[in-house]
Amino acid sequence: MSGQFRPSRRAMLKVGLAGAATVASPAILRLTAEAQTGPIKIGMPVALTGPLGTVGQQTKRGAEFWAKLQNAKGGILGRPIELLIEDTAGNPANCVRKAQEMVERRDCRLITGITLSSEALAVVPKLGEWDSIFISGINGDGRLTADSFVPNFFRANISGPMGTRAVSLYLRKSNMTKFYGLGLDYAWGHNSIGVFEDEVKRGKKEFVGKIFAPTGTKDYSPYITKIRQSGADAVFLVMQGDDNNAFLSQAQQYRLPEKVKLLTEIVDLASIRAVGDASLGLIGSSRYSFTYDQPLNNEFVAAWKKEYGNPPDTFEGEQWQCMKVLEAGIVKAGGVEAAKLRPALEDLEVESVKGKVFMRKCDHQGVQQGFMVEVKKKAGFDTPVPEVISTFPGDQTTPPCNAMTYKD
Amino acid sequence: MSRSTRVKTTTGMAALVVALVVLVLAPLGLPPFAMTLLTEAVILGLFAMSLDLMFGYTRLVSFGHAAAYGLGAYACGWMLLNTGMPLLFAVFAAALLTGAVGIGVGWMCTLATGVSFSMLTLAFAQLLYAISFKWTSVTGGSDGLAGIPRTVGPFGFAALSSKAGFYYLALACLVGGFLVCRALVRSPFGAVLRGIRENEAKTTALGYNTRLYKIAVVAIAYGLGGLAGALYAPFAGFANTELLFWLLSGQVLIMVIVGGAGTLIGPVLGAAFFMLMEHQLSAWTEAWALYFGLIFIAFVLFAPQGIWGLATGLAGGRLRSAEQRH
Amino acid sequence: MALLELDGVTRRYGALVALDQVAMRVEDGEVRAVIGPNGAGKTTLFNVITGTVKPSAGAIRFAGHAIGGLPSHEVCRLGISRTFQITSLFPEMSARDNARLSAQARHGRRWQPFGGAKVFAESEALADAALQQLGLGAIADQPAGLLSHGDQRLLEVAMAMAQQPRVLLLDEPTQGLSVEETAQAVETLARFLHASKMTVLLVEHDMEVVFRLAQRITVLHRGAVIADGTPDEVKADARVQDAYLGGLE
Amino acid sequence: MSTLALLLTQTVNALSQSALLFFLGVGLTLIFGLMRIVNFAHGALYMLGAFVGYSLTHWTGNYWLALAGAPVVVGLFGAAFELTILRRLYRRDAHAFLMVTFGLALVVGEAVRLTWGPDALQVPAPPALAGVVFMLDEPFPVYRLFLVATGVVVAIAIWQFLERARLGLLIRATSQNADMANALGVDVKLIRSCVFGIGCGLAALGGVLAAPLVTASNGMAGTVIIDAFVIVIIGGMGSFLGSLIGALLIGFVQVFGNYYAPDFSLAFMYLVMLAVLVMRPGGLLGKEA
Repeated sequence: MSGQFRPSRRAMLKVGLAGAATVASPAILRLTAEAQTGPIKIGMPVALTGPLGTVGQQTKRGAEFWAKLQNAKGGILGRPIELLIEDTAGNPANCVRKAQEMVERRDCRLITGITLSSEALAVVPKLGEWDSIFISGINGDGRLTADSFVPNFFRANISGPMGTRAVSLYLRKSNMTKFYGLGLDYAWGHNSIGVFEDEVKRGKKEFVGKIFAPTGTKDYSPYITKIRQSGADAVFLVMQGDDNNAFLSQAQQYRLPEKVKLLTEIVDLASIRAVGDASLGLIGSSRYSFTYDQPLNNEFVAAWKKEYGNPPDTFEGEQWQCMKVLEAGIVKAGGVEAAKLRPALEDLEVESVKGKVFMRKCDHQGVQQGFMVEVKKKAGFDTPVPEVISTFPGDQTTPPCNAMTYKD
Repeated sequence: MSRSTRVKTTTGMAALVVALVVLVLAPLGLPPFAMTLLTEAVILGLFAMSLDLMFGYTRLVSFGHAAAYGLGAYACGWMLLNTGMPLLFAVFAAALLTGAVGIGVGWMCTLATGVSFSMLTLAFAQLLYAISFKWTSVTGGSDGLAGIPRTVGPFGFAALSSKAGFYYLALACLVGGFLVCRALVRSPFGAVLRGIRENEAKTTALGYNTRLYKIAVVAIAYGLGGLAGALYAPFAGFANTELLFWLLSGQVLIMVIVGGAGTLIGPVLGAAFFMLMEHQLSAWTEAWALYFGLIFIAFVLFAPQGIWGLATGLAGGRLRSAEQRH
Repeated sequence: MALLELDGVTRRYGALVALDQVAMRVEDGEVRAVIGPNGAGKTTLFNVITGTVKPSAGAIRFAGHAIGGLPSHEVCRLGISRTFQITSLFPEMSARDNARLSAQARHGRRWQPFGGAKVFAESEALADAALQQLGLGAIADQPAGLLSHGDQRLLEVAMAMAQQPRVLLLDEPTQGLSVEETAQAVETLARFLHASKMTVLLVEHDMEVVFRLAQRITVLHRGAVIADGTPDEVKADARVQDAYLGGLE
Repeated sequence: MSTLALLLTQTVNALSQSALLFFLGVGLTLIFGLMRIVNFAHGALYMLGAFVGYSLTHWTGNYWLALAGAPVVVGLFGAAFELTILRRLYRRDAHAFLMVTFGLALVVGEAVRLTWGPDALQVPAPPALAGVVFMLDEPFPVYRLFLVATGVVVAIAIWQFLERARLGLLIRATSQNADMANALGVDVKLIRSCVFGIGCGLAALGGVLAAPLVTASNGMAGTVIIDAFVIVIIGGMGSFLGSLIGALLIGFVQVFGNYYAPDFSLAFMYLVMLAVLVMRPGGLLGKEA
């Protein structure tokens, strides 16, 4: 990771408390002059370790693969791309500090790849002061394009409400009538379960109960029992990481899927690998899957396999799409300064691995297709894979501007 | 007082004054991000110093000191977001509130001693954590409070909202906190705390109501820890549940031990060391936690008195060799 | 009126009666020894007087105050100071700081959270005086934990004395000392007691020490007082001999 | 589902959770009883157990070998750590242990991530235990019954070991008074290495047994370390029986609490601990602290 910065960073450390101030100042001047012509710096304060380390590692690879290919083509606007990737361990305090360092010390005005919603929400209010653009590749929290929206924020990925919406649109066509909701006990879980409950009721079906589990829950049997008792046809899950794996494993051990269909807001390859056959039959919205049959995706998956040996994972694809949107924006703007890049990204349309992505101006949400997948066994793969069973056009899955709920 | 201790004290004072001058002049020369780091180090330093009163001077090992930091941060953040109170007022009000809560916590936790005391402090901190998670209307739940402003207020304290101004506010709190703590540990009250640290049963037998002293020191440590938290909220612009989590409680204990418990200055250095190490190591390698862990183990084995012990050991060594030359 | 007066003091631990209707009067200026075989309740008696243990029944009066059941720090502040059977000091503090902390306990400023050398002047004077009285002036600056065992025992007495108590409770002051150390310590104590006219309640195993220091002796056996008198009276008491011999069987 | 079936299945389930908690708690309490060390690395060693179990399952293709092997591997690692590092610290302040075990937790956690990668790994229950039994017509996983049985067997084994075996007697004697034991010719150093190793091995046993329920993941350590502390404190630090009672109490409180009042699930455990400590500051079976 960017070895050329080590000397001055070490100097920093020495300066830190001793106050030998002058050492670092010339570096700052030099960096500012470079901003117009030097490499395009993209800052990524990512949770590479900690509970969501898996997700952060995927975003990192997605961005790195893009930067590698792009630099092989001569960068953007003739300027090489430099990724500044640092670990936040999923702690908002670290994330803000790292982002601030990227902005203040390394004169980087582009941020992406932040992992947790709580990290993103802590960074967003500072974007104006920093004169920086933050383009989200994976953050699902609906608030980022609603209550907490700021002009320098863009979202290239599918948000939580959009994923939930795809599930509920799919369910309108199904003959299941009674639903239960199980979400992780934090903002994302509450928001998505809220949207789902609302959708179910508007679809004239029955919502029989919901429950929220704290992250780090080890035993899901009380919840599994409640779901079974509710008599629901299906349970909608808003879970991820270790919690998702624990729930899916234990649900299978209790034979829950034989009685109750499992639906999920997000189908993730890492989870499928971790729980194996316990994921079979899971139906859910997909943020990204290598199985999408889109021309650009087939090309991307082939290139990825050549590089890494495996097909790309959920957040690798999501982050890749984000980088492609960013790339188009920079080319259109002719630079990375917020004042130029913001209007360039607004109403930008990009052809991507998921089809067309349209960055609408009103709340900077990327309008894109919603995919429903089912986890199945497939010849040639050791673990089950998600297969697309339905798609919904972006104008149906994207909420009204600056909103998190739907009207129809 | 022997000659060499007097020499040592004078050198110590001189070193402190030099350090203070350097810290006061720092904003003139340091680039913006160095100021950001320095401000955070100062705030964390105050936090670690507050724990040192309990841990280093009274041997009250708290596993839940994050409660003070998080409570101060949430209280200050809430006031700044919802009441339009000026920054200074919100910061000190939050510190006072935390200190008041500290009286209750102290009363409860001092029912037990030893490891049970530690676990009660942990229980209390985790309950606050649970509350911060669940009381969404006030705390913002898992998202926390974001976009906390540095409201200037009517009395022309506008300078405080700037980068350097806020740094001076934090530095003033640290220096003020240090002077308060130093006076405290050198006072009759402090002598009793040391008594409790070395032999609580004897202290009671001498006629001290040790439990009241312990409650008092918990409340003071909470107040100062709350002050640090109250500074952090407007510094970082957010307050969230991580600030109340047990991991931070563990980390601040380590800061105190790495710096040198029972020295006040040591924990401040320990906090700066911890924060800068984590920041830099994680920039260089993903496996930073591995090196971090090894550093702690090395400290225990090779520098049992912590950073302060190393520093004073070096200074003492120079003094001794200087004396030998004379 | 006696300075310290116990009346029907009883302490039960479940079925075990550690103190059984103990009555005794200690006059001002008297040096009183409490003796008895192991398990006679001597240390329990001290614990009950000093408030470490609450009496199950009975009354304790000290200089007109009813002190039975008061918390120990309050008892101490009324003017009863004690030493422990097992040395209990602040090992990392200097001998002077040990005594100073002790003196400070009776000081109005013991809660004062600021002020350095000046506020300590008064306590320090008391501490130094007490150290001198017990012949510890020369080692005042040494950490208590590094003193010889004999000096540590004397330091405990000095700490108690620094509080200027009206009654001093000494729990086996020569416990754990060698014969030589004991002889030295006893001489120092005897000189000091003679000079200070202090009221003392002394628990001691070593009869030589008891006869050297005490003017009157109370004998406890199985929690009850079985004899009370001058050393000669006690020596002659048949029940005492029985209790001690019985205890040896 | 009838109320009876609900109570029955949840009770058995609570017992299975208590068993897992007990493996963690009893190791922690043995170590504390003997060495006065609060082992912050206990959660990391539990996680290490799960990952070692994963690898052993894959190499040997046999879950039972993994179940037996992982505790041994981790136990030896623990004993080695005691021999090389902790041994130098017994004369030092308690906070030396606090920091050194905190450091160990970081090192083990990161070593696991570097060795096995950041993703969670599947450790399926062996085929013989993968099915369900019907309890009053409700399906119940056989694996959880197996956990209950293992818990009972291990608890009895440890109890008998401490009561009957020579090493157990020596451990109890050394816990009560190390100096006296030393004077009587007990090799206290060896006892300490053994106990630290046994404690770590028990944590690893918990990790392997938990892996089929929660997968082997990097996040495992953080979620159990506090539970383990709470159990040991509720039961009384250093008390074997106390850790058993603490594990049962917390197991039942978590399972029934999460069923009947899921909104308070974050707080239950701490409220129980506060209540116990306010009434008995040394824990249920601890000495008055």
